[in-house]
Amino acid sequence: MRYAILLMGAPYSDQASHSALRFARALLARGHRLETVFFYHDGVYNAARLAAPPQDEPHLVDGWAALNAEHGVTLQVCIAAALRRGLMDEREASRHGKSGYSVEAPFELTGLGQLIDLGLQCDRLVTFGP
Amino acid sequence: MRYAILLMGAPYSDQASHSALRFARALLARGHRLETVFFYHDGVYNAARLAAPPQDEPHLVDGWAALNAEHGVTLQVCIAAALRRGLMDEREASRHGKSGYSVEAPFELTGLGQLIDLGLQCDRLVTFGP
Amino acid sequence: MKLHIVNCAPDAGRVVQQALSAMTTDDRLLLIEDGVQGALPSLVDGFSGIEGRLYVLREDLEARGLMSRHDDRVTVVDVDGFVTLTEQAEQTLSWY
Amino acid sequence: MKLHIVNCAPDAGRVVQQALSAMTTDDRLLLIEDGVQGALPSLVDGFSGIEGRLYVLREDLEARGLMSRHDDRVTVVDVDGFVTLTEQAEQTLSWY
Amino acid sequence: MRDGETPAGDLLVILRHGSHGTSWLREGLDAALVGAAFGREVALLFMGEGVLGLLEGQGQGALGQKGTGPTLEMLEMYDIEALYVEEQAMARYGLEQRDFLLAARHLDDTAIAELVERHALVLTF
Amino acid sequence: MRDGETPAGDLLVILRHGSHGTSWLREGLDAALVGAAFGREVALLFMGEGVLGLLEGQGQGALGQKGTGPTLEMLEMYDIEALYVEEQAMARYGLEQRDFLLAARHLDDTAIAELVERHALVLTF
Repeated sequence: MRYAILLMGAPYSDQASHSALRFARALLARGHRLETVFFYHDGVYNAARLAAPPQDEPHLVDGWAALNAEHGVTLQVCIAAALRRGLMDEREASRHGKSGYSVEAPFELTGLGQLIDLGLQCDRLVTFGP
Repeated sequence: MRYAILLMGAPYSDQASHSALRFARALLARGHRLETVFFYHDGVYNAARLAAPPQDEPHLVDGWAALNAEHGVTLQVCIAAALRRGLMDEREASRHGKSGYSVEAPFELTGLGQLIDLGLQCDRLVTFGP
Repeated sequence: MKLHIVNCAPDAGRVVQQALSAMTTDDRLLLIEDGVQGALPSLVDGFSGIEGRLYVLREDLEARGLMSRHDDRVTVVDVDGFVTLTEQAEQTLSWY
Repeated sequence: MKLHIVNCAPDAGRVVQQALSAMTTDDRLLLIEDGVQGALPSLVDGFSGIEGRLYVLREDLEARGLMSRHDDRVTVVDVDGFVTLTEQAEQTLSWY
Repeated sequence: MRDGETPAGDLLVILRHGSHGTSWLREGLDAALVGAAFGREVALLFMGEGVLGLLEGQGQGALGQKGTGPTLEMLEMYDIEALYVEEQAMARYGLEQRDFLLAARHLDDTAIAELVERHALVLTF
Repeated sequence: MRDGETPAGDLLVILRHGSHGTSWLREGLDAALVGAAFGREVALLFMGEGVLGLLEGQGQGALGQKGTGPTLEMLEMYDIEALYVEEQAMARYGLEQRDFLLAARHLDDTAIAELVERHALVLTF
């Protein structure tokens, strides 16, 4: 089946991100396809490229990137939710006249319309809230 | 009196940051001294230098910086909570071998011991949770 | 005397009960943010036992359209009154 | 048949009640994260009416030291079982 | 309006939080508006604390934050006319239809379960 | 131990969440440990869901996240010996002292209010 995940919890603060990553690995292991993880609300903080958790804790940003590298899962971050929270890629940073950036590939900033499309076009959309 | 504020809510997601900033301005207007705002848990996201809220919404990062500029309020961010969440200044970034940074002055990364000191040495510590 | 600050809706778990159980008989309780819902007549009974020591923040009532709807037994203060309450208390505790 | 997923403690507000009120008589409910507390014998009565359709995630029970403490009327599934439940349901709804 | 008239729709957005305290109401409404803008049939259910989001007389936040009143007024423009409110929550907060900015159909638990059942996609906020 | 024996202390940390679901328990414990490391007299009160944080047999999270068990075992090393637990919450979860990793004094509501009263600084997590 074609799955999508909607993640709305901040990393480290809530279990949501860990639950979502664990669920993603389990469904892929069962032979399903995971189209996209969509990050909304505080879930967008999962895309922070400078995250530096202690070495003995799971590194969520790398975990998501690995899903992309190994299984082609796209990582879509709601742009409106992200900009408010200080998450922007190089293109948005230059558009806002800021130096530096806090989001990088494979995460991509996108509109909320993508979420509605995913919800209606995938066989299953599973939400992980805070 | 000497006040300190402990802020533990993420900006935009919860009202906590708005409440804390409003309370800070009110106590300063009444002639009190605000020593420090200490950012812990998801409150550390208030220090994200790239935050770009829509123009018709309050800009919290700038609001905190203004408190520092106008009233000498120090803005202390718990370093352990910040690093996990992708918030680091230039010094930490270079220590972690990363390019770029997500926190800048007047926000300063500091240890949790500062919070305990503030709590015991200031006349009042007021906490704003998520 | 301590000031307890509650920012959660009465329906958002056991936060109100926790605050109440930590209060002594002269402590005060201030409702802010979504906590102001507790000042509605249909919910204010959840605070029985602290009559005269229950406060609610005007600005947060107003923003939610609740200003004319609160129970008379709750004292309305603005943010300056919030500061005053913290001056008068030896310590503040927040329940969120 | 839909799968409802609850990740909140029974004490964390009215989330469980909301999930239950949105369930039809063949829907299922899975407890994950802090929601697994609801499988404790002292709290499981909060789910009366959905006997046989109540599931709890093994990994989250284990991490919390609750594996041997849950009520027998709750079906324990691991994360593979979680995936299976989503396969069998037409849609999932999350209550958080 | 009677329950039986409710058509099946594409997207049901369940709103469980009021204005100002959190961003959930705004973010849920954004999802609904985007769904409608993309041509989907969208319904809204105000549940629990979410019923407070419908109140008349809401204002700005203390730092000038926008409330959700203006967004609610945009619903009609986007052809989102299927509005529902949890009857039990109204009773709990002591509210009646005349307290609300918009007309919404009152639903008991059975009707809520039926409403959820009729939608291909349900998002909870 | 009887209640009357409790001394006044510098810092009381109230823990209202269990392990794994959120970072509150860990962050609250960190504050307590730092306070003790700085030479302060620190007490801990496990309240509400926080009592579950004391359970024996907790493990790692599914992605290998550390639990709070190891941190709890450090409390003694930091001379944090004043541990309290809300009696009502224990009853609610059906727990007894023998279910816990550490010995803690059981408090009813009155005793909780007195404990809070005796501390110069109280932090809630």
